Amino acid sequence: MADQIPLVDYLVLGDSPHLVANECTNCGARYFDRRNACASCSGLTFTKADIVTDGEVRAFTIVTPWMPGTAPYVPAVIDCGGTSVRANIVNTEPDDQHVTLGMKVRLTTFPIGTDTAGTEAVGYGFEPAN
Amino acid sequence: MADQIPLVDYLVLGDSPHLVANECTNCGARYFDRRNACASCSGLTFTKADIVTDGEVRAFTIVTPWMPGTAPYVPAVIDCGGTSVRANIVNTEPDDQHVTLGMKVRLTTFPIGTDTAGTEAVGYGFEPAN
Amino acid sequence: MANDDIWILGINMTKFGKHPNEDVVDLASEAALAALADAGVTMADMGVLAAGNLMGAAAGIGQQLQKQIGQTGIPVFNVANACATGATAIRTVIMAIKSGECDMGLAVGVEKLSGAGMLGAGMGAAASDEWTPSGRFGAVSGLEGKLGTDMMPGVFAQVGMEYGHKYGGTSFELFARISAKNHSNSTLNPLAAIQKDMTFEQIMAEPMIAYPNTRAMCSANSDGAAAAVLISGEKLRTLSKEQQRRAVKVSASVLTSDPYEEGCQILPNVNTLTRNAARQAYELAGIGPEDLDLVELHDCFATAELVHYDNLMLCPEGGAVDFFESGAPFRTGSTPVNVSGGLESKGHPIAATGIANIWEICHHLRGEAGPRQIEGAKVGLAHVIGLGSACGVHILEKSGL
Amino acid sequence: MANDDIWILGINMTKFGKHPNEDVVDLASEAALAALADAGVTMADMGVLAAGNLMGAAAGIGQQLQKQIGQTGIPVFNVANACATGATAIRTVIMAIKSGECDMGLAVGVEKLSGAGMLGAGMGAAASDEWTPSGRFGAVSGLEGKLGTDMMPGVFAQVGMEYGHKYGGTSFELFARISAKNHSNSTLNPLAAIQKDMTFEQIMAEPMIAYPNTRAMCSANSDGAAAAVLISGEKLRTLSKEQQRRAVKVSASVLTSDPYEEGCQILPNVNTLTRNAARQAYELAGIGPEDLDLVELHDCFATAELVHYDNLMLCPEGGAVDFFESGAPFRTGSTPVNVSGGLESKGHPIAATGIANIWEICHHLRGEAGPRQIEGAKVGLAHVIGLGSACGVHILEKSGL
Ligand SMILES: [Zn+2]
Ligand SMILES: [Zn+2]
Repeated sequence: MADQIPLVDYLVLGDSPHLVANECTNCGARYFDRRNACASCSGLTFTKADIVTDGEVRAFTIVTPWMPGTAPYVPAVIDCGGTSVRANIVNTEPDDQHVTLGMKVRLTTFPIGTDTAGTEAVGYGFEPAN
Repeated sequence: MADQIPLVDYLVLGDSPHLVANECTNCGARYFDRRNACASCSGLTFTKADIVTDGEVRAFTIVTPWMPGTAPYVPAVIDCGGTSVRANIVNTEPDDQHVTLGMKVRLTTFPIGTDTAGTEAVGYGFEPAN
Repeated sequence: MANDDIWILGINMTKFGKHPNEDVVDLASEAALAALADAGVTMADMGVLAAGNLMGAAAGIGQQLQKQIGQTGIPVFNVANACATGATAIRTVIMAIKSGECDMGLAVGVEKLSGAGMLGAGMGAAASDEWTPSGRFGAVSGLEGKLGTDMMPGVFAQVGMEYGHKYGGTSFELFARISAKNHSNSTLNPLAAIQKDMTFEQIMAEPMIAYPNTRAMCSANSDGAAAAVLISGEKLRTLSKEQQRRAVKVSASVLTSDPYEEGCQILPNVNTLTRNAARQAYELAGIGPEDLDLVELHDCFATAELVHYDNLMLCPEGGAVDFFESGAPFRTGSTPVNVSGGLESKGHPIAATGIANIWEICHHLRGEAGPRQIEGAKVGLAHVIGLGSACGVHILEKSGL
Repeated sequence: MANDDIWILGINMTKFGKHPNEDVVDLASEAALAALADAGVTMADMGVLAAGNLMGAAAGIGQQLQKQIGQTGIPVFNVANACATGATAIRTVIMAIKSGECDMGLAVGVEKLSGAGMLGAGMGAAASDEWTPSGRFGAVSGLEGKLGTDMMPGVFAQVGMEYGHKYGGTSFELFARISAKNHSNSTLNPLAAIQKDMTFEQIMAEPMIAYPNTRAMCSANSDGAAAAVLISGEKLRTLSKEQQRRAVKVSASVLTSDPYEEGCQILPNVNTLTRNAARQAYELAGIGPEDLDLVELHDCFATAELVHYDNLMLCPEGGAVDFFESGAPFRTGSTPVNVSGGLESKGHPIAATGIANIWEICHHLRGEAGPRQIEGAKVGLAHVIGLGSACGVHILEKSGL
């Protein structure tokens, strides 16, 4: 099996792929990016917090790309146990019959390409849980 | 002879090449660009004013281009009868022996290239008057 | 010496739309000279200039403009706040006057966008030969389309969907009907980029950009400029009766940014900063939403208009759908919203938008809005929001002088 | 309610130079958090944020910074004024305080430039297949190098040459000796990008960029950030004795643009707007140039330093060469100029520069400048100029509290 690298550094691969956030030790605010301080309380220390992989769709859209022949994609905000996560809804038809507000979803990962060194980049999305 | 086009629209070609300014009819301020109003008095009307072709160097520099093998050039401010003009000093060596503050110069024109339609673009500079 | 009493003495917007033969300085000059003429003053009277041009934010549009219409040596502030740039220019001039540094100033916003494609519709970074994590997410690839979207149409679509999820009652058709209201209003505005009436069925049949917003439900990229002359009340009272009569009182001028809330760095929260700005503005002006005779709000997308009914407290919390269904935001309703046609039809030359919406309100308060006049308008509110985020709210009142 | 009494409560600059592993937000965060710590306050105390990042002027550096160090919902002004951007951020915060809108605010300037090449060293437009006049000069080709130069090195070279033509006494060697003074000063400044002492002969032997400025006589492109916390005097008096003692009084804060004069659209006139700013600043502060214990002026090129001796009225009109020859602007002289090393050695991260020069002055007025301390410094002046043009002058005084 090829070497793998996550699309973003807050995606942990392996047997139980999941997301990990930087959690402010003072106020508990969670962030997925590299931090200088806390936007909520200006705190300077963070711990790592695993994010649950089950969630609920709080908002979504279906983007029709400008390039003809490119498939629509479904950006969404997923509520994962109280932490908002951003991702596409995948593994279902990109229409408002198959994607609905409040639907239950779960994290899934998938390859997004392989570089010249043979390393496979792996992204994540959320798929219907039922 | 090929068709000619001036490098800038305020350069008048022909038998007596010269520059022409937009002169504010209210305060006499002169500009070489397309105007919306007068920067000096906010006046809205302009007439054309021919600029004398003899002048004196008020400031200059000698720019060494970054690209190796490109010749230095000599940007200068020329006082043409009280109107400041911007151009390179040409037809002399680009060094501080040959170009000096206060030196007398006169307008000269020269081709800068020919396009695919055969039209020759003509630029201007100032050369030593003596 | 502070001047808490601020007025708009003159204001102007150019026609929005395509201006292929004018550059940004031409457009800014046109609006600025017309605003000065409208005010009956000149550049020589200005004590400060604040200007914005988002696409050329580093290029000093203020000084470029001075070099065309009057280099008087006054302080120039070039400002940028995304779609709230014009409102920020006005705020800056107001602060200069309030701080006692001058008694009159000029605010200008200008943009050239026609042909620029959908706002924010950029593609991600090109793939490199070897995956290399970079940036704050350690991303090995551009994330657009792979992990949601940063493009405006998708962001504001989700903003509307999130409201629907929270309070219910939304649908594709509802958003199309909001858009139809604005397109209908635009037929009365000769300065709008698009003046075409469209039914909600026609709007729904337009190409989908980001569900539930079709092309007709997105703000139209346009060229345009707008400018305003601000003045202290003390100085205004030394001018002619006619100038005093046409002046419009700035009862509140507020700028906010988005405070931290859970999820705000996942999907921009355009709600709380708007609500905060509105609350501050109502308090400063000493009026309530029920006193407003008209509102221009930032309908960059049809989905945005809905949430801002609520954010500006034009309805009870959660009541935006009912507010729309009641007919309140129509021209004939109790709180006409976007009688100009809104960004969806009037156009959205980014940095001009935050002054143009104030121009629309002034036009009505002065009784000069012609066929689209809201009769007897005495108080109006102009709202603008730029992602990032910045929200500007101005409450304006008819002169009693 | 106006506060005419404004103080700097805390201020910081990062090391200038190469920061390959930090992005602009990292640098801005470092300076902002350190300025807040220096002030003994937090983001929660700030009532306004003004920020500048010229290379990313449209991207909203203010909000990007908030999202890292504190989203408190306060108004954010993203400003741009070329090399005067940092000073404009400070001026904006001061106006917000003076206008009574808040009692404390944060100003931040940041830039990443290392490896960017010589500032403004752009090439003209590419030649098209057929000559097509375009732009305000109807030019059929890029004009750089064909009709003079718009690049900073050439522009400021001419500025110095023009002064020489008008008053005499200048030479290549003179400008190199001015530069040598600053490079010598930089050896005492650990935050300078370049801390290398250089003789004027060494400086003259460096590659010529634009006669008479060699590479060592040009400002060094650098990465860096600087930030300041401003406060009203009324609020300051409620804080601790230590905070009051270390606070620095802003006796004057002035921003000007270039007024029209013959030739000003041919070669930027950097003189009159600086003179105007200085005159206003001296009047506001109630002091004269002879009262200054040190000056940080905008030596973007060695030629610029000479003319600003005159523009800031440190010498009689036309007397800049004599002023330099007298030794006055050396560390040991009567009016030390650029004891930080100046832009030629300290570095010039554009939007940070207009705050970093104020930091240098504050450092001395607080008696915290270590080995490069100007003993007993009580009053200083910080000057910055951006082409376009904008000039910022701040006069600062040691706290008497
Ligand atoms: Zn926290
Ligand atoms: Zn004139």
